[in-house]
Amino acid sequence: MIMLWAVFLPVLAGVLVLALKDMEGNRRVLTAAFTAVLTAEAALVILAVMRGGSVTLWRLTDTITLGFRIDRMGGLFAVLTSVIWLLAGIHSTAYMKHEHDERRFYGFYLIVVGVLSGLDFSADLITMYVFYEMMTLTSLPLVLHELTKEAVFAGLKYLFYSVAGAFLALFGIFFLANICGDLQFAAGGILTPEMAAGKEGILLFAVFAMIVGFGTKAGMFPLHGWLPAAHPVAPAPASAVLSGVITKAGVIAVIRVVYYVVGPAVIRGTWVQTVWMVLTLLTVFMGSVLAYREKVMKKRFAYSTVSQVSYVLFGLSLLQPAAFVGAISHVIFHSVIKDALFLFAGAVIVGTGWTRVEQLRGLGRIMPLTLAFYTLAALALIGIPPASGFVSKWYLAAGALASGTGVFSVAGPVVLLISALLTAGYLLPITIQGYFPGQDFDGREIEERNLAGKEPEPAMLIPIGILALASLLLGCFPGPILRLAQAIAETVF
Amino acid sequence: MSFVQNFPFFSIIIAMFSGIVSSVISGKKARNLSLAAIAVTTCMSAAVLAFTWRTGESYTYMMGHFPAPWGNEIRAGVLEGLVALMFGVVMFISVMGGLDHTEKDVEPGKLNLFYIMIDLMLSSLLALVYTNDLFTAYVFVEINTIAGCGLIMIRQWGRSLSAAIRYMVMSSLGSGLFLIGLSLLYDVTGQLLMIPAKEAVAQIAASDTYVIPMLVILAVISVGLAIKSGLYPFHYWIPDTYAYATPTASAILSGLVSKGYIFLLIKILYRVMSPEHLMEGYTLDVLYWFGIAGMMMGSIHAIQEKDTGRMIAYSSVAQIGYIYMGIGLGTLGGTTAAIFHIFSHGATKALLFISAVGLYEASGGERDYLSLRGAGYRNPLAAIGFTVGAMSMVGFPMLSGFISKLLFATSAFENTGKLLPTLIALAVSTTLNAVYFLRLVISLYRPERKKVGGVRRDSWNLRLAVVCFILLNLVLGLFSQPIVRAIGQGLEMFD
Amino acid sequence: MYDLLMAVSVLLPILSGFLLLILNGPIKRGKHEREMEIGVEALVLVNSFLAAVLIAGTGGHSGNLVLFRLYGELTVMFRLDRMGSVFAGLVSFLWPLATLYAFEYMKHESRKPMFFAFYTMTYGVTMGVALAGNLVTMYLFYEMLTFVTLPLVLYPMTKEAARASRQYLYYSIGGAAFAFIGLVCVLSFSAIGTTEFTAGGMLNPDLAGQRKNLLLLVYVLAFFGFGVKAAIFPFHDWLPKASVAPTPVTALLHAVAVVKSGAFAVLRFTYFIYGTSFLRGTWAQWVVMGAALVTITFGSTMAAKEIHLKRRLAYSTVSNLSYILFGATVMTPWGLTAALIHMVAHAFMKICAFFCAGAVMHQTEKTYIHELNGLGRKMPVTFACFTVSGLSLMGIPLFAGFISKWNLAEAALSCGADAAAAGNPGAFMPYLGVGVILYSALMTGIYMMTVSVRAFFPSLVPGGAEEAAGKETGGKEPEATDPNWMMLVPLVTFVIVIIGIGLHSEPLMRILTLIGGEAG
Amino acid sequence: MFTHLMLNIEETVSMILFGIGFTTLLLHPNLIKKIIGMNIMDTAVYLFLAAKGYIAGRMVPIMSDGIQDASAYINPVPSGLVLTGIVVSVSTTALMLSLTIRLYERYGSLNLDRILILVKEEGKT
Repeated sequence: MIMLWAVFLPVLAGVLVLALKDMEGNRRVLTAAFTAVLTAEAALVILAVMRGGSVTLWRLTDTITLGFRIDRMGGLFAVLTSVIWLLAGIHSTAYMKHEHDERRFYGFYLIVVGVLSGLDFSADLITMYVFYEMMTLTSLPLVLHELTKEAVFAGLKYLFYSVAGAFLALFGIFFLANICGDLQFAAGGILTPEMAAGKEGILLFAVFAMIVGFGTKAGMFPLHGWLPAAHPVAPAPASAVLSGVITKAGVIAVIRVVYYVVGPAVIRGTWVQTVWMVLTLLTVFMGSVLAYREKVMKKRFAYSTVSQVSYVLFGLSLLQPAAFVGAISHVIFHSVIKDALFLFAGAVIVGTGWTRVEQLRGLGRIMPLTLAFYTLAALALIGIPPASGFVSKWYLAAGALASGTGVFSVAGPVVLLISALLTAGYLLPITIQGYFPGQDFDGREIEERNLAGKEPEPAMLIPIGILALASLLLGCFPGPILRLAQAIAETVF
Repeated sequence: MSFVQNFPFFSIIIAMFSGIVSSVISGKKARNLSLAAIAVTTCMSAAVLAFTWRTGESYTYMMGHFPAPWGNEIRAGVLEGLVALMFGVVMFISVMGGLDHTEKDVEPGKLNLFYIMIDLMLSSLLALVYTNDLFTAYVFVEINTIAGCGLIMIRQWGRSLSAAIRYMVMSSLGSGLFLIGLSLLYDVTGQLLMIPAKEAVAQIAASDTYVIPMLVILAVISVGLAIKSGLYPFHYWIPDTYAYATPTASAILSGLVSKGYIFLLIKILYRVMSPEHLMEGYTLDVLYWFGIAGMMMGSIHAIQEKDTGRMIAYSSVAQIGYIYMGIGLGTLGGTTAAIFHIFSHGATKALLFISAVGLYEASGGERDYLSLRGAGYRNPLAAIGFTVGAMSMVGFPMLSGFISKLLFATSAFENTGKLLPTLIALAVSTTLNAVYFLRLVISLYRPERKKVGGVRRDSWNLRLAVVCFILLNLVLGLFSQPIVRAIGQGLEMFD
Repeated sequence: MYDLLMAVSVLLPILSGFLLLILNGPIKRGKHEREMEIGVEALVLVNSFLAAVLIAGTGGHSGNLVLFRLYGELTVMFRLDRMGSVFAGLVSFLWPLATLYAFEYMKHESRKPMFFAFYTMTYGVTMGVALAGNLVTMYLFYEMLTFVTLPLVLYPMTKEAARASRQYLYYSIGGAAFAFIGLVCVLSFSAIGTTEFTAGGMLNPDLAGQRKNLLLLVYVLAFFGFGVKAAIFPFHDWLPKASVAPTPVTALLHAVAVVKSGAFAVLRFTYFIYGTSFLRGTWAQWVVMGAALVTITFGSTMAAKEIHLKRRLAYSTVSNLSYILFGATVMTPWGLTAALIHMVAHAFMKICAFFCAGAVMHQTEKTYIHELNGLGRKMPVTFACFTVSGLSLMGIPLFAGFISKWNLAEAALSCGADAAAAGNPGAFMPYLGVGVILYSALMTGIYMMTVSVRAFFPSLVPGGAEEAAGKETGGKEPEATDPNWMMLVPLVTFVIVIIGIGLHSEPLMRILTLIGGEAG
Repeated sequence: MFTHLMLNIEETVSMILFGIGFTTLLLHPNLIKKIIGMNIMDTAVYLFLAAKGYIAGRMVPIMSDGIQDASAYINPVPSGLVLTGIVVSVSTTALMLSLTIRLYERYGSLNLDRILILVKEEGKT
């Protein structure tokens, strides 16, 4: 029952917010209710995950039932989602002061978290697909929010890519449903060789279609094009959750397909695995390079997401326990870090209106503390020990070396390393130029606008702080997370 | 010998004599006489039909008690009775429907001339239907030609005259070929009556001599009659002829005249020629393919045509193609279908011509189909008549056209080699028919571009004729079974 | 008793339509429009009630009612079986609602009696298609349908309308002409001597076996012939053009009654005349399946390109109709079931979408998609309905469209697996078909969602041309609002049905599976 | 071959004449010549028939000198046909001539092609 509340409470609350036009004028009540619901949601999710269990929602047809079942994997993602959502939500109460249509934003923001919980709790592939589509549609207004021409185009791009990906995946679902009958998740997969007898070729194609299809949400090449367009145009808190959490919905979908339905054994050593690895490595590399060359701050972060989420996918594609642990932990770490980065960007935009990287010179004079948090997160993302990114990358690299995938077991770590260098290259200059603007920096603008020392308000700063510190602490004490990931890995392999 | 058996002869004579009498009486009286003659002969044909239907066999009627080969015979069976009945009915309605227009179009003093032509036409058609003698057939073919020409040229405008002369030229060519064919046949067989001629031909075929002369005869006769009935590519006299005559004449010419020749051809093919000659000589194949070409080309010409009358006339070319296609199938079913189509097309085409006249009237005499816009509101009945005709032409079920299409198609299954071409030709031709007929129908119901002046309500008899033709169409479409059975029975009696 | 009811439910609307045509003059003069509307609505309701009684009473097994004999074995005969019940039920459910909508939509038009006369007649004719007990009857009503709907297409009387109606006629008649070939051929090879629909086919196996290729060729011809009404490529062009007609016509006739009759005829012809066992695995199956797939691809791509709202929806119909045809060409029991569920689902989705477009045209006279910016705020209910129908068309779960796509895809995959197991060279086609369906779903997303996004989230470009224009005239124009109840009731009903089928399709599916089971 | 033709000289000539007449009727633009062509064509057929009916050394089939025996006379049927044919041909010729006169009065030309052009022009105005 609690898990139902965890899914439907935010959805209902969101609909209510959208429906109640009177709340437009009453910010205080609105934000209070908003925060309260988010907090309740986080609590509910944690409670539900602790309780576990399963529930059947609805019989869609005589063969398709919709249902929830909480396992460790879903629970992990759900908790992560709801906590990050809460933090970004708090940030947004401050950020959205400066935006129009606040109520609409809150409404959809709430709905999406409910939908995401549903996605994480899904007991079978079809339920997950239902929530996956819902997520696309309900998160669309967040992308569109600014309603500039650019935002609308980006929104449509987001929609079309997502839908295209979903339908690609749907092909696989159709096929799997046809040969398996029932698509309940089970660790290690439900597909037996007899089911696919005679149809191996199409089975592999279907699995590949699903990986690419769900990989769309995770920004995997070749369907990554929407991500750099859509994330930056959204309001910063929305960008944060889009980048930090919603991309992970693609990841969990891929995990569910590969490790819970098809089973890693089926694709190990096939062309699917090879192509998948190639695609992820390509994405990792390409994302970093593009991020390095990008001048707009949010876009740079978005490209960074492209690259980083593909670390996770690469880890998954190795089909190896250690890499799997690395991937799972990187999911968590990247969510935390990327949220911190985007929230930082939001704080900067609200505080200064600056959006391009070269404008950020001297930022240390304005918001030194915020910039410090940023630096912390950046270091974690690059993977400097003992920050969190290091742990996950270590496991990824170790897994790759142990995976026995021939050239990829070496190429993988190399690409990761190059990417890490590039990450340093595109993140650290902000810190450096922020604190050390150099001799030629006149700083007149800061003077004129009286910006010096103006840290963002607490509602913004605190979430950034929490996330940044978390990115450090999780790296220092990764034990619980790693244990959990290992436990999951043991079940799926 | 039953009294009824005299009726075929009587009906020919009545029609002819009313023509002769008409030459000395006034136009009005001639008109009444003509109508009466048509009515009486129609009733007689019905009686003949009933009689032969009951007895179940045909009979020959010797004129003046001269036996073959000198005598002159009439033969009547179910089929002859039926065809004569249909011709009579269509003719009566056409004449009745066009009464007013005839009086308008024809010079006052010459009205009786027109009705003389009608009477002659009737008598020659009946004679073509009933005769059992080839040379008599030739004579009546010529009478028919002359009467037809007279009907065309009675309307004194340039187009009618030029149409008439073209008609005459083509008809003369056809008659000439037909005549030389007869002469050759006579030369080879020494017979002019159909039944002995058939025996002689069968003997010749059995002895395997005179192969080439027989083929020539068959070809010459077929081509001669094909020219006269306007089979593609001998069709080019048709559009002007049909389109520019007075309504009655148009309806009769398009509905009946060419059908008389076709019926004669069918008779010659089945009652004189031996099956061996038909099959070996590819004559039927030639007719078949020309028929199909006619179906296509007639429709294509019709699509290019803007003048409504000419459009309908070109459609006749296509429909005659249907009939020849049916004959060319060379099966009993094909011939049945062809004969049924003679009826169906007679009823439909006459309906189209008559109702088209109503539409011209409502559009200030304009004949261009674009000028007929809105005529459907100004003259609803004529437009409904035209629509029904058009629907019949495209084979709408419950109307006569559907049944003939159906018969053609089912009969194609009897001839495997021609099955697919027939089916596809039917489908394509239907589509083409739809293009030009329904284009016009749509045009009828669109609002007019400018106010049409000089709208004249048409007379009651035109309307009555339209209604009658619609009913005739429905009857042929809904109660075709007995008619088709009668045709089949009649064809069996041929042998 | 029920047998007679069949004739009544077909003839009542047709005769009333004629009556209305005859009364045209008095109504125009006497201005008894209200009375006419009430009369028409009452009549349609009564007829729908009769249809409901008929379907419920017979449970999908009525006797044969021979009306008259056209020629020989060709009788005009009604018989209601389960599949007919589905179509009849669909039509009789939609008609009263659409009529209600039409009254409001046509409020300001002239020549109303004529419009409603033909509108009502079409009801009867469509029922005739549904109730037809043999191929001849079906052919008869199929042809009739062309002629009674023609005046409705022609209704605006513009040049465009005339052109559209001409094209509609040519295509339909041409299609019927080719279908006629099928009719004749079936008559010659029938095992029972008539063309009566028989679940599982009625060809004489011995005779048919001898002329297999001929029969297959004829099947392909007839498929395209009947398929013309279902807008199969390359005979689809009439459908987008015909969207010049008033929206109630486009919505009900060109998204449901007429085009579904075409699809229905194809289903009948495939499953009840030829029988799938004769066709399965032959070249004919792959040819027609290929045609359906090309149409799906083409239709949805063109829809995405089109900028006129109604034409876009019409192209969408083109593609969706071929989903049904694709289901038909799968030629398994499941294929038939899937085709039927898509027939039902698409009927509701598309009529809903068209009615929304019509509501927009009615309230604002806007017809192009780029004009719709921001209208979602002013007409929220309308656009919400539109969005639901769009999502359903895309095949998002929880909406009706998902159920039908699911079944189509599963049926196709099973078919492909069977064909592959049999070593058939065409086995890749069903798999390709699933891919094509998904491609089309994506295109559906593109062409439906852009409209919704535009309507609800107009881009607020400062100084954008349209925005500026809107502001200039904004003061003078009456503010656009949702239409009144006569339009909203149908819309909301459709949305409820779409979601209802999406959530709880089991009862419906059970019936359809039964149909598939007996006919496949 | 040639001897065959020479032996059947009447048939040969009649066929040649028929061809001439047919061609003239079909192709010659002048109406009068068309009519002449038609007459030649008909005459050719009569010649053919007469030749067929003729039996060398016999009498015209008109009872004369009281000879009752049929074998004394030639076949009467072709003669009858020829007579009938001539009647028909005369009437057709008369009709065509009258038509020609009408057309000449109206268009001042005997050339059918020209007349047709004139008719078309007349139709336009």
